[in-house]
Amino acid sequence: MTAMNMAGFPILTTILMTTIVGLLVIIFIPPEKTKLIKQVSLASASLGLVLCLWLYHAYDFQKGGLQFVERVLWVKSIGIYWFNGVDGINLPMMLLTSVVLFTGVWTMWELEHRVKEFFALMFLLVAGVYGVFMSMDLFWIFVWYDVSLFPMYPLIAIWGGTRKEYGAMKLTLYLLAGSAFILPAILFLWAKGGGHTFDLFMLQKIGFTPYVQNVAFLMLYLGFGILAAVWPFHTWSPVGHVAAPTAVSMIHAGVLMKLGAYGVLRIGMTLCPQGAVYWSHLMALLGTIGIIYGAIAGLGQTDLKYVIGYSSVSHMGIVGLGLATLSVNGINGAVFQMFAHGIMTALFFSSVGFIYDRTHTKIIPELGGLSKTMPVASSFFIFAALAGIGVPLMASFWAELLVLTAAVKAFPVAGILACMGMILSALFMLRVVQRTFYGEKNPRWEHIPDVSKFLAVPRVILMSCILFFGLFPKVMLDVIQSTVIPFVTRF
Amino acid sequence: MNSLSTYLIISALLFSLGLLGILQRRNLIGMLISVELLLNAANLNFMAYNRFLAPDPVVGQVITLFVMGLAAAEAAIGLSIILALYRKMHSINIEAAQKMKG
Amino acid sequence: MTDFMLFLPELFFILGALLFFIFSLRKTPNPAGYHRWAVVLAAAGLLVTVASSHQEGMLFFNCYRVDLFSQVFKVLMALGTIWVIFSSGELKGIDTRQHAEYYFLIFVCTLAMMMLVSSVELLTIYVSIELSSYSLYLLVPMRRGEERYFECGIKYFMIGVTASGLMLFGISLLFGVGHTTYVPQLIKVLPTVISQPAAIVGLVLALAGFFFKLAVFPFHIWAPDVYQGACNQVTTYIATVSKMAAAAMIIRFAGISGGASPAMIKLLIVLSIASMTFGNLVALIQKDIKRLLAYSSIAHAGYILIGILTLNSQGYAAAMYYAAAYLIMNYSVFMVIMKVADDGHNLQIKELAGLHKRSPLLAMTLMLGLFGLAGIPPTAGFTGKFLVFAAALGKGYLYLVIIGMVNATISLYYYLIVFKAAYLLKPVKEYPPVRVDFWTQFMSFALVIMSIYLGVFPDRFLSLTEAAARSLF
Amino acid sequence: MGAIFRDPVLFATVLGANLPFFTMAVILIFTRHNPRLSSQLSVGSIAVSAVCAISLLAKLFFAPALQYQTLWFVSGKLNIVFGYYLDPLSLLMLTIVGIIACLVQIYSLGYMAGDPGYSRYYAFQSLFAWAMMNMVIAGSMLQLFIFWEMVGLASYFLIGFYYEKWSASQAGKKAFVMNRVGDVGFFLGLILLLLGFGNLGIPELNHAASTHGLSQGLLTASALLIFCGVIGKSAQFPLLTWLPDAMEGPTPVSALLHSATMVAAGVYMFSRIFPFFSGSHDAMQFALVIGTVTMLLSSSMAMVTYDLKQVWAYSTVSQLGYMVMALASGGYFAGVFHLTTHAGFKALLFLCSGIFIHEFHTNDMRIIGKQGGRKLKIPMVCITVGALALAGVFPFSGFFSKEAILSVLAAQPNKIWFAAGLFGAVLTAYYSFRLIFHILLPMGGIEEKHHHDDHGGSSHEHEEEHHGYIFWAMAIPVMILAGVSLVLGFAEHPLEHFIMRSVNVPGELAAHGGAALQTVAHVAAEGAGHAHESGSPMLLILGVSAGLLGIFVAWLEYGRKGASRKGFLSHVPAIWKLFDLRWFMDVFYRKGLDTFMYAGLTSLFTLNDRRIIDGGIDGICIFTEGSGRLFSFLQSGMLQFNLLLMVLCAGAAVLYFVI
Repeated sequence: MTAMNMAGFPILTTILMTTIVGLLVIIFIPPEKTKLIKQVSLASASLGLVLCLWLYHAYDFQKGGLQFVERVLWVKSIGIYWFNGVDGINLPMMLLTSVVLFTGVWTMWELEHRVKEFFALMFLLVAGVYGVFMSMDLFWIFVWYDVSLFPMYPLIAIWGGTRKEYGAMKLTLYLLAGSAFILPAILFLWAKGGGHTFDLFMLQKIGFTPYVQNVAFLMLYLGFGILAAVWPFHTWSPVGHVAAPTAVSMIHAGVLMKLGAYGVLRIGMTLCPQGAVYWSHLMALLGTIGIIYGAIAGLGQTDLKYVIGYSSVSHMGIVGLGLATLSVNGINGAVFQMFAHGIMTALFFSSVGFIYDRTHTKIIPELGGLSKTMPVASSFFIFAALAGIGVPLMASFWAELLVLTAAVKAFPVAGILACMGMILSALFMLRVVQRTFYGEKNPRWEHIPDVSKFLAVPRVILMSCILFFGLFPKVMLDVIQSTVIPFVTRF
Repeated sequence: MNSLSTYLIISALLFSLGLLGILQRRNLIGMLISVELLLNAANLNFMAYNRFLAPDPVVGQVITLFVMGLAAAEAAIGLSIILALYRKMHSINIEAAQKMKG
Repeated sequence: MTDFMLFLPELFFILGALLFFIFSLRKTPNPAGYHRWAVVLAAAGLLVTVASSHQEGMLFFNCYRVDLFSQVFKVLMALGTIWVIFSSGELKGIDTRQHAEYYFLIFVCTLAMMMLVSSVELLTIYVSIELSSYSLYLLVPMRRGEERYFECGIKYFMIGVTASGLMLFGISLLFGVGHTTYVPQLIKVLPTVISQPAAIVGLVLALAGFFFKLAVFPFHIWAPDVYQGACNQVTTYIATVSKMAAAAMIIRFAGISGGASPAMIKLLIVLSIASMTFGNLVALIQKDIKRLLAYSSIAHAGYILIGILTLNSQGYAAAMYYAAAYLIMNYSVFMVIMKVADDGHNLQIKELAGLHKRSPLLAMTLMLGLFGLAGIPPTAGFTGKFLVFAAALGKGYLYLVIIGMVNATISLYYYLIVFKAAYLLKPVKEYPPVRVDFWTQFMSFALVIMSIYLGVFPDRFLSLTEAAARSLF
Repeated sequence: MGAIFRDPVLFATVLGANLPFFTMAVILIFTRHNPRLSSQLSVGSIAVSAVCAISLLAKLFFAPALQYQTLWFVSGKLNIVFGYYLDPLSLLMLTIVGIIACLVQIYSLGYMAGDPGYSRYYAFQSLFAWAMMNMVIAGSMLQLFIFWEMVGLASYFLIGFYYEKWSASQAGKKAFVMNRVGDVGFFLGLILLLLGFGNLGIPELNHAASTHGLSQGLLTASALLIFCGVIGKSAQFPLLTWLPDAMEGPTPVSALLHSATMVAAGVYMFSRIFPFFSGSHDAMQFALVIGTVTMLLSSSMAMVTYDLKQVWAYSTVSQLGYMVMALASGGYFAGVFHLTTHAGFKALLFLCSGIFIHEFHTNDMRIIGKQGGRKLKIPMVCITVGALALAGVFPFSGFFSKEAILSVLAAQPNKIWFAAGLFGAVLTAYYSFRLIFHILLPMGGIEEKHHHDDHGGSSHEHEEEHHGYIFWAMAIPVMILAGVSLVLGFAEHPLEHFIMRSVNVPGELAAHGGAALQTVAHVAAEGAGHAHESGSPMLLILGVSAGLLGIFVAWLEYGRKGASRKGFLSHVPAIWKLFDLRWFMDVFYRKGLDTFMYAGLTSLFTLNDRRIIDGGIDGICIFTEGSGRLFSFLQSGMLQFNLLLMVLCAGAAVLYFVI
């Protein structure tokens, strides 16, 4: 677990720095030079993407464990370390982040309103996300976690859509209320661990008493669960997504929601294995309710983004259920689902964003027949919908397979109910597809141009990601399970 | 009669009277006087403790002297503020000053 | 000679005060000149304070202790003073004839507070507190123009003297049970007599005076009116420098209550929770920024108390860190307020509308200040909160930390409202553009960098505060 | 990778099965705006696939079953294997799919000519061909499931091909969702097996079931669950209503997907793991009941509809019911054989109907008859051939397969299944000839109004010429299929030999595959043996007479001069309505979905989210702000009130300590 290669090049910090340097550069560009700002953004995002791809490639999954470790003592007196590293769990997340950021920046190419601030905030947000994923120190995880949350407020409130100020305020307060549980839990563990280290792996060796584990795990689960849209803390997801601008929705639903599940996995289940066992039934219950509830509630929505928001609730339920099984397959599936869902939702939101940019509505009954006028844009959405349904040979199918297999074994009733969710998700996804894209050609949208080749690129990248990992899940699962197999031995 | 508790009781009474005055008087001058009572209660305490208990008899007396000096300054400042208030509001009733709240 | 060196910062401020006293005697005021003088003097004062920051020793028959703890706070106060004086360039809230008096009182007040943090004798403490209070009593009603705010002066005075009366009475009782007014001795004696009612009453009443300074609930009642009613610069001074002194005093004095009395700790916990909750809740409904910040300062007093009530060096260090962070971020916010309301009027939240266009730099400074106050990383405010909570959990106060975090979430709401005004709202009428000179730009950058630097690299400053806290024991 | 090029069999398999996928990708990405090129690409690739399939069949006709596999990924103890399994059954099915898909695509060149979505059509056709072929030769149940879903996806797109039409997209959605219902059962069954048995390889499963390697409970449970998949895909009761609706798609699609191949996938899967199923008596009985009910119900529905394609759709459902009955009663070969012949003649029927529909722009058999449907000689002859095959008239292929099924049913101890089968045969003949007579002998002769009169002007000549190309593109596949229907029946014995042979499989595969096939042979031989013992002449007579009886009744009512042409069911309107509304199944589903799901749960949950959860949160916010207002009264303007508060608090603290 503690393979140290301190001497090596600090690749992780470099990845983090791509966003922070990008942010600083953007701050010093005059706001009128929007083109330049966008170019700088894209350049730094693609640098991050390249580095993450290289990282993914260079990670040795035969050896497994933590690699590319950087560890520096940061604050002596209470034991904070600048401690970064990747293993099979956060590596896919890093990749996801870089892909979504890259495509997100590209998607926002047509933005004209307060460009500079938008990209600056977006990079701040993503810096936080990278930070959470790569840090192995509780202090930094929390710092980056909060850093990634609060830019949501201006991002939604300034560039958002429906009821943006309400949505922004609600989302921000809701999510930061979650950290009202996380911070005490982290400090609680730190204090119970002797109060001299925030290093995740040093704390892991301590072995907390069952009481401490149960309390801390519950707090972490509640705190992070809010971000992971665990039922019944899911209502910010539809409201927030409806209000958010395209790229923000992409990053938020695609990456930020994963932070929640990742936090439970990385902090909760690592430090409190007994607590995880103790609360696993609760997690399974809430996960299953999320799957079914999200799908059923999604059936009745009339706003495209509401539908996707609810589908996210449902899909994140699968992640929750997978984690609850505490088994290799369940966690493999959960992590894979986090990746798959991230890419898929990003595609969803980027297509909806395009439709909204052109038609200025995302109310389903007002749309309809879009396939005729914008076949390419429609096909992106339909593709995402299929991925959401869990059509085989798309990445999320494998994830669902693994999670459900594990779930049926660990919690038969929950597993079977979760399978029923597959029917419901098909029903509501296809309903949306039918009402939005099929049907008579709508004269209102007749003269709307289809998505241009330039703007199609990010969507195509996302689509190919889904397909690639659907066809070759091994590429990801080998990496994931190199970490998960030793991980589950402690339950 | 010449015991510590007598002085303490008197000072406690003075203190209570001062407090009551502060809370009850609506006239600012009256309130200021009540505050002086508080200080004097403390002074009495210092002197009494000094007389009966303290090993070094100077301390209490010195403090009392200081307090008296400060009380004078306090009264001066207080009166000047009250005077200024009176010029603006033509009243030295505290009820005239209750616009800021919430 | 060494004694003289130990007292150098104070002497310097006495000198400044004297100079402005002389200025105040002049018939024809020269505000710009005073300001230049004041800036130069305060800057020199800061340098002197920094230069003498590593001195240690006792003065005035051991009534006056110069140690790392006091020197750190003196530096912070000198820093706050120069900031306030720096922002006093357009002192529109005060009659030009009174500018010299204003600077005089500021210097006196700083001097008094510097003495306060070094005092280890109840008498010295009392005298210093009174000296600083008297300066403030006079500074607060100095405001010109705004008739409706005049009442705050008398309120401040009345509450202040009542509190000091209570404190003095408390001190007299402490003297009675402890037979001494020398704090180090008192600390030794008090745990043995803490069961006596007189000791308890004395302690509670004496603490009341300090809590009054820090504006802890229920001794906060002056804060909203004074913040709102005093002119912007004076409010800034009260909100920053004065808070430092109060925090320092409580830290020094908290030892007296002694770890021996769990009931005392309970009291502190209750006060801290009450302060946080009351401050944050009432701040939710405020419209005037300064009044809002007053309530926020009440809440922050609660956070600082969390660090103090651990009664160990870690907690004190955290509280000191928090106080320093609070100084920086609070001044960031106030500087923006003073700049935006450069005619000295009271700024309403909605007047910040469109600030991001009128002055992006000020808007950013305001944003970082607000987020610091709200405790969002990577600002110093967050790290301070983190350290304070860590210290509390080190003692096992889990529920206190949870309540603190819930409060932080509530507070986020009103900080976000201010933020929203600055970044989102479209101004209803055309506000004049904000003039930002070079020094303000410089100051904005400096504040932003300090805030983030302290937040991200807390190690060095934290070891300093830890050393300072250890010097208390 | 290299292995693919070294082994010609593997190469042909991989190439044949996957070429259409690349065709689809190429069409969707590059040649969308060039319909001609798209169609050529697609037809070309499916032709290659068909050739590959045929040559594989020829090459491996006498060879043992082959299995290729590669480890796809490992997760925990789960080994997911990807591979191909080539045994007689899959080879036969591969050939059927290849040939029919090829013919249908050729036919579509004419049928779909000029359609704006021409390229898209061929892309989805290729998608289907790819998925179907991969499903057929899948080496494991999981892989089969994956492509099973992909086939469903292709079906969704093709049914909803005319997506401007609301009903079409609705039908596509319905098909997908109903299939999903079955698939979830299938999926759960697979998970159960995965957990209980740990391996989803088809030979391994069959072997384990036949050697009692599986516990009976697990076997029955998983078999029943997997059978849900069959119910969905092969439109068995109670999920049968999506198939008639699926006729919203273009007719060639109906021919290929919704009669010949895709819907038969359920039956194919049943026979694929037939030994596994036959390990569970209960599951087989259940399947038998379902098959019988389906067969009778859908026949009844076919008797009342006037829509050409609907008739064949219902008929497809009922024939699938037949196959399930056959398989469920142990008639492995009978089921597979009927599947084969049915694929041929049902495709034929649909394609012929397609020609009529294309000509007359209507689906109503009465109008087609009136407007001179019988003037189209080639389709008229061919459709009659198909109908005869469907009715089970000698010497058409349907006769042989139906006889095989009836003989298996007769061997069942309970004769009710046999009776139901016979009754079904009567109904089949009745409704198919009802249709034939409607077109062939329309009431009141033919109205002398040819549809070509609608056109005219300068484009007439061009139309005519174009029409020729279109017509022949459609006619040639039809004729080929008619020929197949004529001769296929006579291939019963070689086919049986091919399918049933117990092979000496070399290597480790012999252990599983061989034994599995032996079981098949054993079970089937038992069934056949019974059949032969119970007297095949008797059966023959019964079977033939059932078909003839049906035709006769149809002639009485629709064919002879002066017939009422209403059908005996019109005398009982209630029953007519019952049949016409599909036994109220759709109404039930619709109502159920509307009231329970949309009006019930969905609105409840939405309301819960808005009012209770969101409302609660907003309530907390309002409460917080309200308490802020409340607390702000503590800060009254009155100085002495504030002082009192302060003193009281201090006093309270003092009291607390002192007491």
